[in-house]
Amino acid sequence: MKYIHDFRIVSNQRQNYEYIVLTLRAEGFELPEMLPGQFAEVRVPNESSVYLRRPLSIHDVDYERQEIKLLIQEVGKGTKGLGSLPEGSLLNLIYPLGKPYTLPESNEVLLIGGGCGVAPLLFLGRYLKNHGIQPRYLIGARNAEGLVRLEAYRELGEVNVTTEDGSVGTKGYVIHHPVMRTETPDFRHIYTCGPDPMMKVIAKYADRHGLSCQVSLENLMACGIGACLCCVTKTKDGNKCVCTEGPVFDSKYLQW
Amino acid sequence: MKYIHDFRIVSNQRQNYEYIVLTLRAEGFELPEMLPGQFAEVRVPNESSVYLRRPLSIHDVDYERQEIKLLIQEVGKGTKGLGSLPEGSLLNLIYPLGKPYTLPESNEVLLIGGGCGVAPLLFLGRYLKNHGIQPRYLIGARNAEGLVRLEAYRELGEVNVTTEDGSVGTKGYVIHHPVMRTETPDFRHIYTCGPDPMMKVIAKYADRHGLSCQVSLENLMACGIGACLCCVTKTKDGNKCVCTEGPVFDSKYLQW
Amino acid sequence: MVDLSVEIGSLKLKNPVLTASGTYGYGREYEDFVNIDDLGGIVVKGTTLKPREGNDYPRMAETPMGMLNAVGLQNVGVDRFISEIYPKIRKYNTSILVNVSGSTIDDYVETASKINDLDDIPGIELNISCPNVKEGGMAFGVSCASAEAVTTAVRKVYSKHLMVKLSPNVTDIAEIARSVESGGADSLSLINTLLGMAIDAKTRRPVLSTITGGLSGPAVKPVALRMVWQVACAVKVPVVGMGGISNATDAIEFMLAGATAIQIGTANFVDPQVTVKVIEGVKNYLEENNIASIRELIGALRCD
Amino acid sequence: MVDLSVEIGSLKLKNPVLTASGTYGYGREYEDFVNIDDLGGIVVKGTTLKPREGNDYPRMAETPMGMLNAVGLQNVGVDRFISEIYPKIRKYNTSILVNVSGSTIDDYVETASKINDLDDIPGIELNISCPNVKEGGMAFGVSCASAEAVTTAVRKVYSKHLMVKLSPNVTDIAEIARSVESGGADSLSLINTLLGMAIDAKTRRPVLSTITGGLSGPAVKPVALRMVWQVACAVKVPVVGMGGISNATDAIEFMLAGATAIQIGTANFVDPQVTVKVIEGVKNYLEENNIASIRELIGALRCD
Ligand SMILES: Cc1cc2nc3c(=O)[nH]c(=O)nc-3n(C[C@H](O)[C@H](O)[C@H](O)COP(=O)(O)OP(=O)(O)OC[C@H]3O[C@@H](n4cnc5c(N)ncnc54)[C@H](O)[C@@H]3O)c2cc1C
Ligand SMILES: Cc1cc2nc3c(=O)[nH]c(=O)nc-3n(C[C@H](O)[C@H](O)[C@H](O)COP(=O)(O)OP(=O)(O)OC[C@H]3O[C@@H](n4cnc5c(N)ncnc54)[C@H](O)[C@@H]3O)c2cc1C
Ligand SMILES: Cc1cc2nc3c(=O)[nH]c(=O)nc-3n(C[C@H](O)[C@H](O)[C@H](O)COP(=O)(O)O)c2cc1C
Ligand SMILES: Cc1cc2nc3c(=O)[nH]c(=O)nc-3n(C[C@H](O)[C@H](O)[C@H](O)COP(=O)(O)O)c2cc1C
Ligand code: FES
Ligand code: FES
Repeated sequence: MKYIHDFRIVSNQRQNYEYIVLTLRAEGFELPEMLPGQFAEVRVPNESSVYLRRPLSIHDVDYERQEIKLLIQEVGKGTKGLGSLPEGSLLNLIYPLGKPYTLPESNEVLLIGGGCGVAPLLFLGRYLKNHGIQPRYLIGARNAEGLVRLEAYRELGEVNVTTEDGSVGTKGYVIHHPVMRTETPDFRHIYTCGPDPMMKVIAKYADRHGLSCQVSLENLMACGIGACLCCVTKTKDGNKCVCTEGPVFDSKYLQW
Repeated sequence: MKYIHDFRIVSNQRQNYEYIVLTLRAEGFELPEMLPGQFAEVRVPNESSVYLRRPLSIHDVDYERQEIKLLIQEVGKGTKGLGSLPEGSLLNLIYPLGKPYTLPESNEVLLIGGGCGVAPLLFLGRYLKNHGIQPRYLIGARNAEGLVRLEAYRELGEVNVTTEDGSVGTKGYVIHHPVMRTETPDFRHIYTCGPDPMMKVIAKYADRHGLSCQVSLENLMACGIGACLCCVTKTKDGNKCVCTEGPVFDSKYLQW
Repeated sequence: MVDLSVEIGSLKLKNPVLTASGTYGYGREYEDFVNIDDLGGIVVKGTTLKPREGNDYPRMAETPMGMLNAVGLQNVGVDRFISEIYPKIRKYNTSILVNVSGSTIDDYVETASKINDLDDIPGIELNISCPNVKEGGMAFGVSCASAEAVTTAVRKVYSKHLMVKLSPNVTDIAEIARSVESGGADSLSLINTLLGMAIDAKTRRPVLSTITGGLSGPAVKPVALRMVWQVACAVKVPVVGMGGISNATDAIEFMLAGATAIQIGTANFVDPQVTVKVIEGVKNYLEENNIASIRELIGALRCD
Repeated sequence: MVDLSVEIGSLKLKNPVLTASGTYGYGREYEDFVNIDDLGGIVVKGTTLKPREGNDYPRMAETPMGMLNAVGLQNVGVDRFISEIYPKIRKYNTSILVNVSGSTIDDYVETASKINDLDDIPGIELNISCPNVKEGGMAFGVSCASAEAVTTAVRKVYSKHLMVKLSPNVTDIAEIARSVESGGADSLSLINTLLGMAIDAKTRRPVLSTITGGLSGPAVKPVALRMVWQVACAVKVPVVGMGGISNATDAIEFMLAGATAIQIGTANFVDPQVTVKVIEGVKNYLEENNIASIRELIGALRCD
């Protein structure tokens, strides 16, 4: 079941020059069940020439406080509009959308995030932990400042980082990190979200080592609910909508 | 000389269910000379599908505090957008535009406003007073609640009112007020702004009694500076732009 | 109680609000948000004789108050529509029209005749105006002769309500409309998307895989309204208007311009409940203006 | 220093940013906001043989991210342009083009030949695409034969730069472009406004006195960009692009699509300084991307 609800923005916290976290509270309705990897289609209020909704992952869920969080990278008009919203105002969401990440068959997992792709991995880590699986993170960014919300991820498990300029952690991309440079990886399941080129390299790595790999795509979307057919990706069964058949796919199923 | 400036909104005061007053402060620049009847083209920030600027009269000017006021009736998207602006934000104006009301040849004046047409008459009253002319007002509205800022007008001179429902003052339209029902009016000059039908009746009245009559038109405008030719009214010399040849016209010059 | 029902020729609708093809899937995509039975009707996805994979990704670009799409008629084909989808949607208590597309006249004819047999499909919308497929579609819609030819051919095999959807990418839409009317159309719908383009200045590439695509949304409304008015003045058959309709006022404007019913497309993406809000808003407008039946609005524009 | 200069045939511009006819008056209206000499050029108001009063009020309607206008070529006529206006604007150190309109070929020819004598007017823009006057204008622009005929006739009497402005209200703009090129145009500019309409649901009347009007502004940008791309692919003469340009990115997109220069129209109403901001923005783009000359952008769209 999908819902359309107005949430109250209870906080809008700037993380760095381009990331913000919105905390949204359910008022007058109950949060439905959501799963990690699912997303919301968010209506940007009051922004001229932002016409369509913007898809954003569920970054975190707190059923007790009836709150969800969105982690947003300001890349264009829509996300900047969201970044400038005052606390107390309302935000309209269609959610929860898409197919979630699924539980692994065994316990050794690595969650790899790049850029705003880290967003769904916090909720995923919490979910895994609740199911007795210890999440381990590998997070890549351009530089130290680009690494956001690390404390939150660290609360859930070990966090390894890479930065392109080497200012923190291993210098380079996530695939240059020691955990991925061994021929005998100590994890069996990869969950990843980030730029396509990064995920493609990771998917190849997973293939080579016989690991399962769930990737979450960020295709351009108009409706988010399977009605417009704009968000397709090539799969073994032809074009499939990322918004309904994904955003999470088994990397082996994709032909990207 | 016309200017384009960002003003600081120092207050946004609601008058009633559909009128607000914005007080705008010049920061980092000096207010130029403005005259009553002139207007500004105001850019509505952040409102989707409000594309063009909106023309609004200079309601009041305070050179000492470097502030101007706009009195705004919320009739559509643009004016409602202005009504919801938070104090402290910026507002972009092109101003001062158009030809102002001019001083009368003798001292007996009546300023007649209807609806949002009362806006320019406050500044006009102050201007007349500064020139030793005592303004007298006749203001019409639908009902008591529709009469806004009366205290401000009363500070300048006598205020007569009419309401369509008779809840305050004379029942009916401005032309039904006793000051206009006599065959020997005790004023020689009419200044008016309001709906065209009201002003046409007033202009006829002025004609009949040999009074001078300056009307301020509120035609639809795109540019406000004489470039688009969208705002024309018919005059003795053919179509003339209200934004540059007006908005104030001698009623005898118009062929409306 | 105001009367919202309208008749598009033989097609009786409980209200004039339909959904536009390609923007509402098969209706089921919106079931969580709307009671589909409340709608005047739904026009399902563009359906072709053979299944189509559609165009490559990227297929969309946002534009000022609108969007470009280049879906390219991805659909399962008419046979799987009949065997898999029709059984699931025929239960809706609303009028379901199938949008029929093709590359050749034979394609159109064969697809239409298969749909003719479906009891719960009271009509088709012949899409002679899709700008997003190379081999045809729009080509039929941009010349009077071909527009009339495809209409005539389908008319021969299709006995129920035949609506023909016109392309706005033409010099004189009234002329095309008259040809399609002569070809035997029961009604005309318009507009399909305007051919447009988007470029990414950063990569210096077209945004869409197909370079050009179809523009829809509020941006096109003034053009759509003008064309509906021109066509309604030019033909006797009923006209169904669309293009940027996002609220009840928009819908009323199209009806005043001469539309008997309207379709809502892109606005569904922004607000999946827009259709029922429009129905509600139109009802309020009639009540406030003391108009007993929505049919009084059709073509009621005062131009004196 | 990056090089912003471009050449539209014989016309040398210091930068590719011109202002669009009918939106910039005679330049003087913007003198308080912009140093006119900073512009690549200005295209002054549509000028006709005889003075014109234009259409009745109301002449405009706002639409989603755009506007409709129905000014109807109000202007003082070419003689008063020459005697009263030209002396005041010839001093500008920028290229001044006169937009020439007419109802008959003779009108166009006579007006153009009068302007041919003005030393400080290096070119005209032949407006065969105005949708707002009944007796002609657009009619010339919507058929290949008449578009070519008026171009050929004016070419005979006009020896300087002859730019012809195309109508977007056609089925195949590339075809019209080729005809006008054959007729002897030195360059093509596009697009003029799209024919549209607005209705006031409250009064149930058209908003414009002329019922229909011309749509401009960001809403039309995707259509304009597509047409510029199509025309630039179809002809050898330079193309000047316009339609909704509001910032430097828009301008760059039009140049990538094949425009040698661009015009800014409606956006001037929203921000009277938009022209100089676009010039500045384009300069920054070149610097950031290490491009020495703006001419490298013309038609540089990568479609592989
Ligand atoms: C399922 C899903 C989940 C997502 N989750 C998050 C999230 O949790 N946090 C987050 O910050 N972002 C997320 N994104 C990406 C986010 O939707 C886009 O960044 C956003 O829509 C951009 O809107 P804008 O108006 O700011 O940018 P625009 O002004 O629309 O575009 C700015 C630039 O970004 C590019 N761009 C826009 N959208 C995308 C996209 N979807 N993929 C790649 N490039 C794009 C444009 O081409 C353009 O170059 C997600 C996307 C999807 C599909
Ligand atoms: C020189 C001048 C001075 C003005 N001064 C003031 C002022 O001081 N205070 C004030 O409140 N208003 C003033 N107005 C009117 C004001 O500009 C309009 O009310 C405003 O532009 C409406 O914008 P909107 O987006 O709210 O309404 P829209 O959504 O654009 O329109 C709402 C409704 O109002 C009608 N409308 C819009 N603009 C006008 C107009 N100019 N004349 C008549 N009907 C219109 C529309 O047709 C529509 O029916 C002035 C107008 C002019 C030309
Ligand atoms: C994503 C998308 C897909 C579309 N697919 C079709 C289609 O398959 N067949 C068709 O006739 N029209 C199709 N259209 C056009 C719409 O039905 C409609 O004519 C157009 O979008 C204008 O209406 P709107 O502005 O309300 O969206 C599509 C439009 C969009 C946005
Ligand atoms: C108010 C107005 C008046 C116009 N007058 C003319 C004109 O006289 N001659 C002409 O060729 N184009 C005229 N145009 C069209 C513009 O020059 C331009 O082609 C069109 O507006 C598209 O560009 P834009 O979206 O940047 O405005 C006019 C446009 C507007 C908005
Ligand atoms: S975004 Fe519309 S189908 Fe996926
Ligand atoms: S509003 Fe543009 S000329 Fe008056």
